[in-house]
Amino acid sequence: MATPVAASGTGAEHHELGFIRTYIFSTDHKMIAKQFLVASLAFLLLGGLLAAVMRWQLGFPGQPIPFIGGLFSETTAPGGIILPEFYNSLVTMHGTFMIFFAIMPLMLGVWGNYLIPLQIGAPDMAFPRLNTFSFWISIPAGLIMLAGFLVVGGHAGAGWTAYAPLSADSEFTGVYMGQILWLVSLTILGFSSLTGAVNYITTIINMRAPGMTWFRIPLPTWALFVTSWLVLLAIPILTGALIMLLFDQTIGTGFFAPATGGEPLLWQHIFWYFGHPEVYILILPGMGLVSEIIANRSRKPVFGYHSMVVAIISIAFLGWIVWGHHMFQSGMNPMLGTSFMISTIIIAVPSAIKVFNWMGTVWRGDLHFDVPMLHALAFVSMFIIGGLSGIFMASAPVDIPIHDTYFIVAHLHYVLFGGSLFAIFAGITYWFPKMFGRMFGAKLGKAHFWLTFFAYNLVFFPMHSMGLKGHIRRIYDPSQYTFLQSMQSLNTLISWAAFFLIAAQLIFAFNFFWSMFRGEKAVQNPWNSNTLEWALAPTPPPHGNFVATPQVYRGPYEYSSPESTDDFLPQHLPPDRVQRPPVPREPGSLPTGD
Amino acid sequence: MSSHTPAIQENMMVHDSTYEPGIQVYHMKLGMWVFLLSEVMFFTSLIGTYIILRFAHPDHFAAPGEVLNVPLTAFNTFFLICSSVTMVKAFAAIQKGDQKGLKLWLLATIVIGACFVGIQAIEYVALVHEGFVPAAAEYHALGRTGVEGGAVLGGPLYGATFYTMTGFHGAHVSIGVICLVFVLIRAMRGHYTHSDHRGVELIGLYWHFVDLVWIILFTIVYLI
Amino acid sequence: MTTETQTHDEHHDPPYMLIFLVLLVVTLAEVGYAFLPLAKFWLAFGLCVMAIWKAVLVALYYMHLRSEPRSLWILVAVPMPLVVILIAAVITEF
Amino acid sequence: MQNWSWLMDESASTIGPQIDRLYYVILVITGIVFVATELTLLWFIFKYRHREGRKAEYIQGSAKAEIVWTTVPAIIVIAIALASAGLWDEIKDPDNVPDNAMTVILTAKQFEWNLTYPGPDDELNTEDDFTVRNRLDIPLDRPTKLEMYSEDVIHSFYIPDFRLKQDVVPGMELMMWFQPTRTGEFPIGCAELCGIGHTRMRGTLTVHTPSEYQTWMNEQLQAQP
Ligand code: HEA
Ligand code: HEA
Ligand code: CUA
Ligand SMILES: [Cu+2]
Repeated sequence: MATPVAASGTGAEHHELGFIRTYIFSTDHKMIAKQFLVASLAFLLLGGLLAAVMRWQLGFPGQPIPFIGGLFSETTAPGGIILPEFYNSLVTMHGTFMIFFAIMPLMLGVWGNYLIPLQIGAPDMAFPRLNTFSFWISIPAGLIMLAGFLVVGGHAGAGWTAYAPLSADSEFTGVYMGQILWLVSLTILGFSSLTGAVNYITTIINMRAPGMTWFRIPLPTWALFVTSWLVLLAIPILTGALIMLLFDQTIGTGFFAPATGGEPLLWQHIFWYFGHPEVYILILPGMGLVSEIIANRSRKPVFGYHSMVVAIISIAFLGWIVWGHHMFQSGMNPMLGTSFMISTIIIAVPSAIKVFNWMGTVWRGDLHFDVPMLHALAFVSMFIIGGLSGIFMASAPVDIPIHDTYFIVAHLHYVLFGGSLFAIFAGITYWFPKMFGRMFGAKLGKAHFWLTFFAYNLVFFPMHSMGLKGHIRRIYDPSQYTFLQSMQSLNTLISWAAFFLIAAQLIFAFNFFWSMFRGEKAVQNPWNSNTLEWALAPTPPPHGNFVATPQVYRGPYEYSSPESTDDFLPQHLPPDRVQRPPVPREPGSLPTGD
Repeated sequence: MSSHTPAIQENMMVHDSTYEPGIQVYHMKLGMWVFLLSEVMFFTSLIGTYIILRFAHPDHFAAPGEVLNVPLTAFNTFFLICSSVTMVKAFAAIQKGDQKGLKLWLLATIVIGACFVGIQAIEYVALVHEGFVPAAAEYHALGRTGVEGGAVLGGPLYGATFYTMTGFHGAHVSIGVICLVFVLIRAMRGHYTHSDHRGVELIGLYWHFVDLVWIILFTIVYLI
Repeated sequence: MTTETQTHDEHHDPPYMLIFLVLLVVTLAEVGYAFLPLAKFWLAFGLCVMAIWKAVLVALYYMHLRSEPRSLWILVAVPMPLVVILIAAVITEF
Repeated sequence: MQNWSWLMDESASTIGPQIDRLYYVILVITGIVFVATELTLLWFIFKYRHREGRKAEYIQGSAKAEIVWTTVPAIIVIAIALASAGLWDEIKDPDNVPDNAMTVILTAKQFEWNLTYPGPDDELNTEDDFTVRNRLDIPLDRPTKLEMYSEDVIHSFYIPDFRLKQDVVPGMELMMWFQPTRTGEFPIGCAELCGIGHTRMRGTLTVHTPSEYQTWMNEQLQAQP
């Protein structure tokens, strides 16, 4: 390394570590990634179960929850019949757990930690101990959030967006402790994300192996780099807002309380100034993973690698100037609304580049439909739906009737489940062999994919239509509205599909653990990949990742290159060791290395 | 590996371009800068709130000097600026390998920094005594209903924003003082040398950043 | 400040004491300026200019940004537009 | 679900058809994009699936293609944005409120809508004002303008059949106006989560013929304490 480097932390430590240092307070980025994986999958499951309870109420309003109904307390669901305040907590906590405790750590905590050092050829993160801190601080945050279910007054029930003044004064909801725990938990969780982001950015900037130029970085790492910037700059905004809201709740500062001059819209502005970058935090790493998987499983270079990078950066930048599209009907200045509308709609352009480049990658490829590839292709097709529904809402006049209806719920699940979660499934099944040394069971994997894909569309596609017809979101009992009663059978159908969907996830859970212990042993590079983590690092990679510092010679997506007889050309393979095809090509027509 | 490589060069096409360095600073320093950028955003949310609320409700805020004690705080600002220069002197000292200078200047920084926090505490106590409180509820409990009435000018938003902003700044200073104490202890153990003094540089960056925030805060909170 | 621009020798300290003096003088100037009988706008404008000047001096000299590589400058510049965007957009609301 | 349709029911306000038209324009555009991209994707998936002896072509990209699929969507979305901006201004511009509009004051609170009518003299803040709860009754021949206030938290006044919705924010005075196009009863909902009773914060909008409206008003005046 040309730069002076801290002696502690960057060099690989090769001595034996005890159980605690290996599995609990490990500083190895790969172990931390696995810890994040297990913790956030647990929260994902919890979020799914909360959705199940919610769907019960929506599909069968007022009927007692079967089987487990008796387990609920008097203040939540006496006799299994859900109370409205409990329903509000369910919606809030479903959104909160899914966004902050499941998808965000799955994207950043898991893939940021696991992939970045391996893909850039570094032995570990720049700050391994900070990394340990990043994981372990998220655990108390999670516990505090869970504790909210037990306190008097119930858990926070103001939605994951916690609009003030509803969230700012217990007088309006009867929830005091729950809301405070919600605020404290997210404040603490912010430190986890923040330290992670500092680590990822420093690592990517300063610790790339020789030859790993910016435009030879694999796209997952590029996406994680840009995402880390979003985290770095968006999370503190949220932290500031949370703290002010906490002061409003506890000592009555009144920032957002109109009674004393505060401004409710200010909360919305600050929240969404964080919130919209946040939704891109939730999808950009997924786009990176999907690019990698599609290129590999099509045995073709990523179509337009450079424009993919440019698109990631422009989505991230545009993401900062569109937050007002969540506030078109909020009473915001309509002129401001117009400018937000225009910037929002323009985001479709870099998104279009991404979508078409994925299709370009598949075009004339040699497609292998392994489990990760299925999920990746599902990601592309579902993101198109979710993105296109975004265009309706981005048009402020059309947003008037559909704002705060199930149309929004449909949109957000298409981008978050169809987008982020499918990308995560793709990532888990793709890197599983690297992480655990065993293949992810393909049969069950495919079964899980197809069941999920169909059930998921059955659950969320009809919601577009319900929203158009005025089905308001966050309502506890749609059957109380006469005009929604005609939709009740559709609601019931959706609920059945949702139960089925959640049950299908058990296949995944089973397969996950079964493959971990019983799966077929993986070879070093089962996907014939070019990137360093597969082509060079052993499976599973040891502490310190690489035996020696890798030297990188070319871009990550040299699949089916005419330069080589193999259909892949690892990044670290010196040019003189490439198996060249017998027929020399005329000079000048040689494709360049990136 | 050469000891000095030119800054980032885009040699994407060459197959064996050897090494593209990152930013030519060590990890901790880069990490500290990156972290400070997030601090910028944190203070943006607090200061931004203040600016916006003040713009929306000018009647809640008083003219400079009417409520806040400008001379006292100007003096305190002087203190903080002094602590910045002592900090930078400490760094300059160790760059030259001057251990004694390092320790003395660090000690001076700690003392001045602690004084800043102390004076801020005195200021808070005095202000609260005058009825300038952070919470609207207490504000009303003091029997002041409107914007004009009572001993203190301004409305509840004034106190709320004031204490939140300056309070978080003060917390940052306090954390800085604690870290400086650790750096001083390490300095006394001879941990830093003229060639490796990263700890001093890092705490210096943080300290100057906190100073920088104060420069902004002092102007927009006390003077505008 | 301009006298400094030419020094390339890394072993020379930046003019720490000079900056210190400037900071003090500008602070005093600010306190004086704040009580001048000027229009509110000009008061705010002048004070902001002075504050930003001081902040920039601290960043450049005390935080040594001046002698850091260009890429670090770019990095540090990233959040600045975002700060302006947030405040400028929201302020039009009220 | 006999008369189920996937699309919106027919609108009942003057603004409704315009919003619907824009909606359908976007639906057609996105529909075409959707069908084209998904079908192409499926076709590629089928055509380029792995078979013995197949080798992927080594294609890095194509600047020409990328320029095309950047500019074409850019033009389309900017057209959508401009069309939307025009309609948005028309809806939101306070100058567009017709002069003969009847002003009604809406005060939202957990969990009810209170509507204060100007009464026979058509002036608010006079003796003959009257207030009703959770129902808005308006004549067919006249536009109505709502002045909207909230007493506690944010609510959102939503009339699906009119394609209208406006958050009601405490501490702010907001406005919304509409002109019905047919008589009938239409549901009103609260679209912003406002607490335990969010679900039951409902109301009914009744559009009367002018004479019926007079009758209704007289009834209300008599019922007032
Ligand atoms: C991963 C998360 C994610 C992503 C990626 C997006 C992407 C987008 N979102 Fe979404 N959004 C959410 C998560 C996300 N959103 C969530 C969680 C909410 C609800 C929050 C709440 O209230 O609880 C929300 C709400 C939301 C709203 C507020 C609605 C309301 O409350 O009234 C709006 C309004 O404009 C919007 C717009 C968009 C747009 C324009 C995009 C664009 O980025 C999409 C761009 C993509 C495409 C357009 C498809 C691909 C392009 C092509 C195939 C090219 C051709 C296309 C054309 C020619 C049109 N979103
Ligand atoms: C990524 C985010 C995410 C995900 C995956 C989901 C998944 C689901 N959501 Fe969620 N939802 C949100 C984010 C998400 N949701 C948000 C942000 C809101 C808005 C909240 C608000 O209004 O404040 C919302 C609101 C929301 C509503 C609207 C409620 C209302 O407005 O009243 C509904 C209603 O049907 C719903 C249903 C569902 C269902 C049935 C699922 C199902 O898909 C669930 C399926 C189950 C799983 C995904 C679990 C899978 C578990 C595993 C795979 C783990 C395996 C375990 C191991 C290996 C250990 N959601
Ligand atoms: Cu009022 Cu919801
Ligand atoms: Cu958004």
